[in-house]
Amino acid sequence: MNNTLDKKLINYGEALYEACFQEMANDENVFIYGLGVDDPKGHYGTSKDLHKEYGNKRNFDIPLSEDALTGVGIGAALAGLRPIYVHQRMDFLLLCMNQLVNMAAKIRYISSGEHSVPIVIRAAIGRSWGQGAQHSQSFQSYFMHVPGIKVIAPTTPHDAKGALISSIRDNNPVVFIEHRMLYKNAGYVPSTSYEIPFGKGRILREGNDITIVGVSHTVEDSLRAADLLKSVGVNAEVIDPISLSPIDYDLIRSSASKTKKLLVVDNGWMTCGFSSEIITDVAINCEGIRCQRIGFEDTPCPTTPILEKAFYPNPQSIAIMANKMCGGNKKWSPPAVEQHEILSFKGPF
Amino acid sequence: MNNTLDKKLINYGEALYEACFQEMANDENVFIYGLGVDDPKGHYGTSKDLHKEYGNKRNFDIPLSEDALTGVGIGAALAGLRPIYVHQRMDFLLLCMNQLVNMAAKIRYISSGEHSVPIVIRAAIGRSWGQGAQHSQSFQSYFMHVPGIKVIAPTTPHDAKGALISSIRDNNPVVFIEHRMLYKNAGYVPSTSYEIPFGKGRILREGNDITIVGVSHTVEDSLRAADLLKSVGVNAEVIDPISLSPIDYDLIRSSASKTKKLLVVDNGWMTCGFSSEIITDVAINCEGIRCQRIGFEDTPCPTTPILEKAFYPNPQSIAIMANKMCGGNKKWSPPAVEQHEILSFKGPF
Amino acid sequence: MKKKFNVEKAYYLFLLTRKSEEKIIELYNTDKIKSPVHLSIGQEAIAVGVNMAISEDEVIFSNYRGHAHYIAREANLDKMWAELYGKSRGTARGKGGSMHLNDWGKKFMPTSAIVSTAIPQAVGYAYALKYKNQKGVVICYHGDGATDEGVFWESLNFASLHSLPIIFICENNKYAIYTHQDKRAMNDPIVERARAFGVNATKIKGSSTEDFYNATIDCLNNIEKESKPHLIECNCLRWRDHVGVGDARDLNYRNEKEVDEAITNDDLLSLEKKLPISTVNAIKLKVDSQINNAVRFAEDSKFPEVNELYDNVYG
Amino acid sequence: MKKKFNVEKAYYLFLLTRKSEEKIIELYNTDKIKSPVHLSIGQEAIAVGVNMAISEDEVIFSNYRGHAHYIAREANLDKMWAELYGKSRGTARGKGGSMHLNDWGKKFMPTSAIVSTAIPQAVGYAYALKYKNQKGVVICYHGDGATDEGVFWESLNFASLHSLPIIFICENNKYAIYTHQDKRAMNDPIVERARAFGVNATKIKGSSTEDFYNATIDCLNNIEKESKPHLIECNCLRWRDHVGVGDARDLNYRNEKEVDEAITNDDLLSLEKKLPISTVNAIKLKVDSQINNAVRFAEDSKFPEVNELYDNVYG
Ligand SMILES: Cc1ncc(C[n+]2csc(CCOP(=O)(O)OP(=O)(O)O)c2C)c(N)n1
Ligand SMILES: Cc1ncc(C[n+]2csc(CCOP(=O)(O)OP(=O)(O)O)c2C)c(N)n1
Ligand SMILES: [Mg+2]
Ligand SMILES: [Mg+2]
Repeated sequence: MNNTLDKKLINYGEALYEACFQEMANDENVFIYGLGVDDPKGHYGTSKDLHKEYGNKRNFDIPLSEDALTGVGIGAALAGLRPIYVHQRMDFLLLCMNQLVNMAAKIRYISSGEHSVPIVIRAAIGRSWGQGAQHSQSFQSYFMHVPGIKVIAPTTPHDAKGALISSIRDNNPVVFIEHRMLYKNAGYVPSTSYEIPFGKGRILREGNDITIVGVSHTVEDSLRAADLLKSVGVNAEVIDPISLSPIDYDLIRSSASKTKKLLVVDNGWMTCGFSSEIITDVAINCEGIRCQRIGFEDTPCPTTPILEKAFYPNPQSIAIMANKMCGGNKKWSPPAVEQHEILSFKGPF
Repeated sequence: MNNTLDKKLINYGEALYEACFQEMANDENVFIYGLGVDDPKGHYGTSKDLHKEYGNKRNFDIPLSEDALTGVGIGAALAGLRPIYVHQRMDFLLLCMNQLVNMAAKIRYISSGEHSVPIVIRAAIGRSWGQGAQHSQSFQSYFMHVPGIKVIAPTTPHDAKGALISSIRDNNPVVFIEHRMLYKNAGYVPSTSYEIPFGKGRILREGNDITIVGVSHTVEDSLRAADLLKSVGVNAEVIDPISLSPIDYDLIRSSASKTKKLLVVDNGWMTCGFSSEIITDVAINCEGIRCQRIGFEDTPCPTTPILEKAFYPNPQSIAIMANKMCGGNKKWSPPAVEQHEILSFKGPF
Repeated sequence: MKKKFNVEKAYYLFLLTRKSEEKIIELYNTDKIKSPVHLSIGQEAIAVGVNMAISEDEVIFSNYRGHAHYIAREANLDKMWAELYGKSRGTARGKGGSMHLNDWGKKFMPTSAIVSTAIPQAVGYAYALKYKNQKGVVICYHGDGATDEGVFWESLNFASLHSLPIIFICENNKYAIYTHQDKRAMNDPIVERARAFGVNATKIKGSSTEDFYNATIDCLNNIEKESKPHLIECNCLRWRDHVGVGDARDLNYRNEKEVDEAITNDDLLSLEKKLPISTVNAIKLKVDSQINNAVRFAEDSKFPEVNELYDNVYG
Repeated sequence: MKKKFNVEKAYYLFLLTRKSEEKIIELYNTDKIKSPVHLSIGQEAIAVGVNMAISEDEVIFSNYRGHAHYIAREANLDKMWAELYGKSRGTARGKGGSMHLNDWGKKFMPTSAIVSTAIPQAVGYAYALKYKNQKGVVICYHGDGATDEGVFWESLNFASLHSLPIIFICENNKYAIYTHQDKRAMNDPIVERARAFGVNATKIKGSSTEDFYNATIDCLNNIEKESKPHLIECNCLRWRDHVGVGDARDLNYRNEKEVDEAITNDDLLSLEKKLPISTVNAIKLKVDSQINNAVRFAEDSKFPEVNELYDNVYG
């Protein structure tokens, strides 16, 4: 954690706004674009009115042309600018895969280092009321899969600000993942500018009995699960990897080697997903670790609340699985935990 | 294996042609489309002149519009047809991700079973001379990741024919993966029509010392590695999963439980890839298995032969890793094995 | 051959559509509808006009702003309401919500929440009609924003290349969320572009139900003579917010005077004026009771069982 | 202001381009070039004409069929040959091959093997020029097939919306691999469509180097007056196969008479005829020696070290 005294209590969305505001002041090559970035809502406030401060060419709305506009950003990056392309939902990135995977990830390699593509792709993920099959997906594994792309998914406001600043300054294409249910979470954030390094994870809670690794919003739920687990005497160590590519394998390996149990809480489908990568790495590199994963059910996301609830992992289901792995009572039924950010959500979107 | 006496020695490409020819005869709703399917080469002969037999509307060339043409196929499937969309390279599927993942995979679910999308997406993968960064990729993991899509990647001519027939008859979207270096491989194939079931793998070589799981062309190389391993007294069991989604976890688990060692030979990048899925499943469900993976190096694919060779796994690198896992001499250097289908390749494409 | 425009029918469909969405507004703050809703209020004339022109055989592709297309098609209102409530008697047993309505009985295809994604499917459906030598025309609704997407133009190109029987109904409400068309393309170009892509395109001058009805009839007659894709651009104004039941007037993202004018010129009122009061009253009663029944149907339905989660992932 | 067309320079660039590719054909069966090659032979007049019109400041985006664009730009020939040979002194140290040539010294950007993928990047580069208030025009070469892709039209829309300084050079050789344009779009529509997308578009009548030169000069003059995207459609005929060094005449996929005619009307010969024999001979000598040097450079270069595999994945 950054130790400056000058910290303010702000929320995740405000932290992202600060990162944008400060980096735009810092470097005139930085610009933001995306559907609605300069509209009255300014992507959850994160880009609100930035065009008034920095001019229309540096914070501008676009046609619904995700494929071309990704290429436009790449081209601008090739010309020395530092574009930030903001997406209202990560599901729309499926329209950009060609530009991101076939182009952005390759240009440095096929030009032997002559060119770089310093673009940031900000993508909101995450549930709320009935987002359904096409507004709930989280494709971190698609980008982790590809050499040449970095992926970052901060959970706390502090890390959100610093990680966005690092992403903007990074000379590679970065996919920056923001969970909608985190925007309102508050935390102490330095007012000045700072970076969160890629490839470094964070132990958010120490424990000796089991290692729980979450990603983005499931880190929050993992912490809640850790609270529940305390009541049955299980001390969980909770890890927030923050950076998914590169990923801090060392941190996870050493925690798992200590606790001998690893539960990965995915924020997406598990097959060939984030959780399968973490478990595989530990299975290969550590001895005698009991592994498990929990994540989205293997179905499209349904809209009706009762099925939506069954679709996502939650603090209880995480705690139950962890407790079983620790040899606890299989019939343990922890009390309901309030996921306030989800409960307090009022539609429409 | 199918036990009919009526078998012919034909190659993989011819087997695919037979599947198409017979299914088109069998069901007038089946049609084929894609760039060049009706040109004089007919996608490696697999669709050659089929329009002469079945009419232009059932085997036709298209504009370079991968995104829309995927949607067109989905729409035709919704109307009761059975489209087969052929792609010259899987890399181009990155343009189709929205239609495949956001639409094809979801329509049955969001219509509660009212509609189905029986489309087959045939995609050629695979190396040869300097295909380079954008003509060498294999995205099986992208499709394995998504519920609602089936994925199949047969290795032998026998399985190629049967699996394509099953895919055409299947009521779900199927991604059918064909490796370019397999088209010329010959094998005995029944002349009549038959299906290869989804979700069933095949033990191609039995052994007790280590389980090697390949995918598509790496199954061939795994068999060659198994030959090499014999010379140092290691008996490898080689598994061809054939079907990647659903996948025959049981077969792999029971083999790994027997040999206590699992090496997965990926035909793609490993992070969040096919190999991470297989290893994770075994790590979770079996006890005390030593696991390893080998696959594409974590870089874009280079074109120059010396780096291209270092990029791909090969029989020796597979054998060396397997031998180490079995406690063999770490310095063992097996003789070079001829990958005839790769050596005999003469450009240009 | 032009069927005469049936004002009574138009008024009924219009009122049913309008009142259904007003009911959504009324009930939304109870949180029983835990689904984003993209209301069509202000744009209903298009759906009503088109629907009155087409036959039961036509297949409909729509989008997340599909309530009007669905209701004016007289698709199952009970099921729609049950779906909004997330109930097991809904159009997708509660798994789809407002953005994925569908009713095969009325050839109303499942809608998509990704802009422009259903367009090529509509074209593929038209290809299948031709393939099978079947009669019929595909109706494909979309917004002005959808024409920003490359897949839209790829789809039009394929439709014209194969002379497919399809009518694109472009509902131009000038906005994609809060972004005006002028910030997305120069010179209001949709019709001109469609023509360059080999599609017979017309921008409708008026904006009444009857104007849209007539335009659709003309297209259908043309297609009967010669199979060829058509596009009709329909001007309209969405009264409410892009999503949800508010009106977002506080955001000041557009000229509120124009909104007021549109509300004053509501075609529902014009239709009503053309009918005897007794007819109007009878229709109002009928519509109210249909909607109340539908809401009751939704209320009375059960939520799906948790074990249904895995149903219909594969078939 | 129109610079006079310099025949001598044109002949030199044309010959250098033609002879370089003929050298590839000559050497290809030695298998030293283990790379797919998409030859430009027959289409060189475009690259030569365009290149003579533009200045050193212009940034070039091309594609997998980029040899002519690269060579006529006088980008580094030694490095190109070393790249074809997969050597460490190549344009990508052997990691890119023929499909990904690049030479930043000549502002020739890395090319892509995925059709249409570089188009939006060229547009983005033009956006950056405007953003930074820099002079210059982006040159973006592409084939007729590239215009089938939706991303092409999305890109043109964005370019016209922002009035960007870019010239799209459409090399219409009528084929995408073996598929004729008529099987992909109706009525040869590229210019008309581009106009509907707000781009100033012209189909060049002739097909000589000077025709393409003049058309490019006109565009540049227009853009100097008013920043606006332009498209020039250039008719041409590829003499050889889509990929590789053969001519695929046995496949009979096109009218071979037209091919013969094109070869007879080779603009290289017309240019040659306009020059004194002594000049021609001197140029021939120069070209031969340049190419021989480049081949020797490639032969003399080393392959990269295996440990370079991981270089430049990230920066
Ligand atoms: C591909 C894609 N991009 C962005 C969005 C977010 N989005 C949802 S609706 C919408 C506006 C679409 O405008 P238009 O097509 O005019 O339809 P309207 O909502 O006005 O009826 C946008 C941008 C989306 N759903 N899909
Ligand atoms: C997106 C994509 N689809 C298909 C291909 C296969 N392909 C390579 S070149 C080519 C033809 C392109 O034609 P055109 O744009 O006219 O260029 P030309 O080769 O004629 O110069 C095709 C279809 C590809 N590389 N990328
Ligand atoms: Mg709109
Ligand atoms: Mg061409």
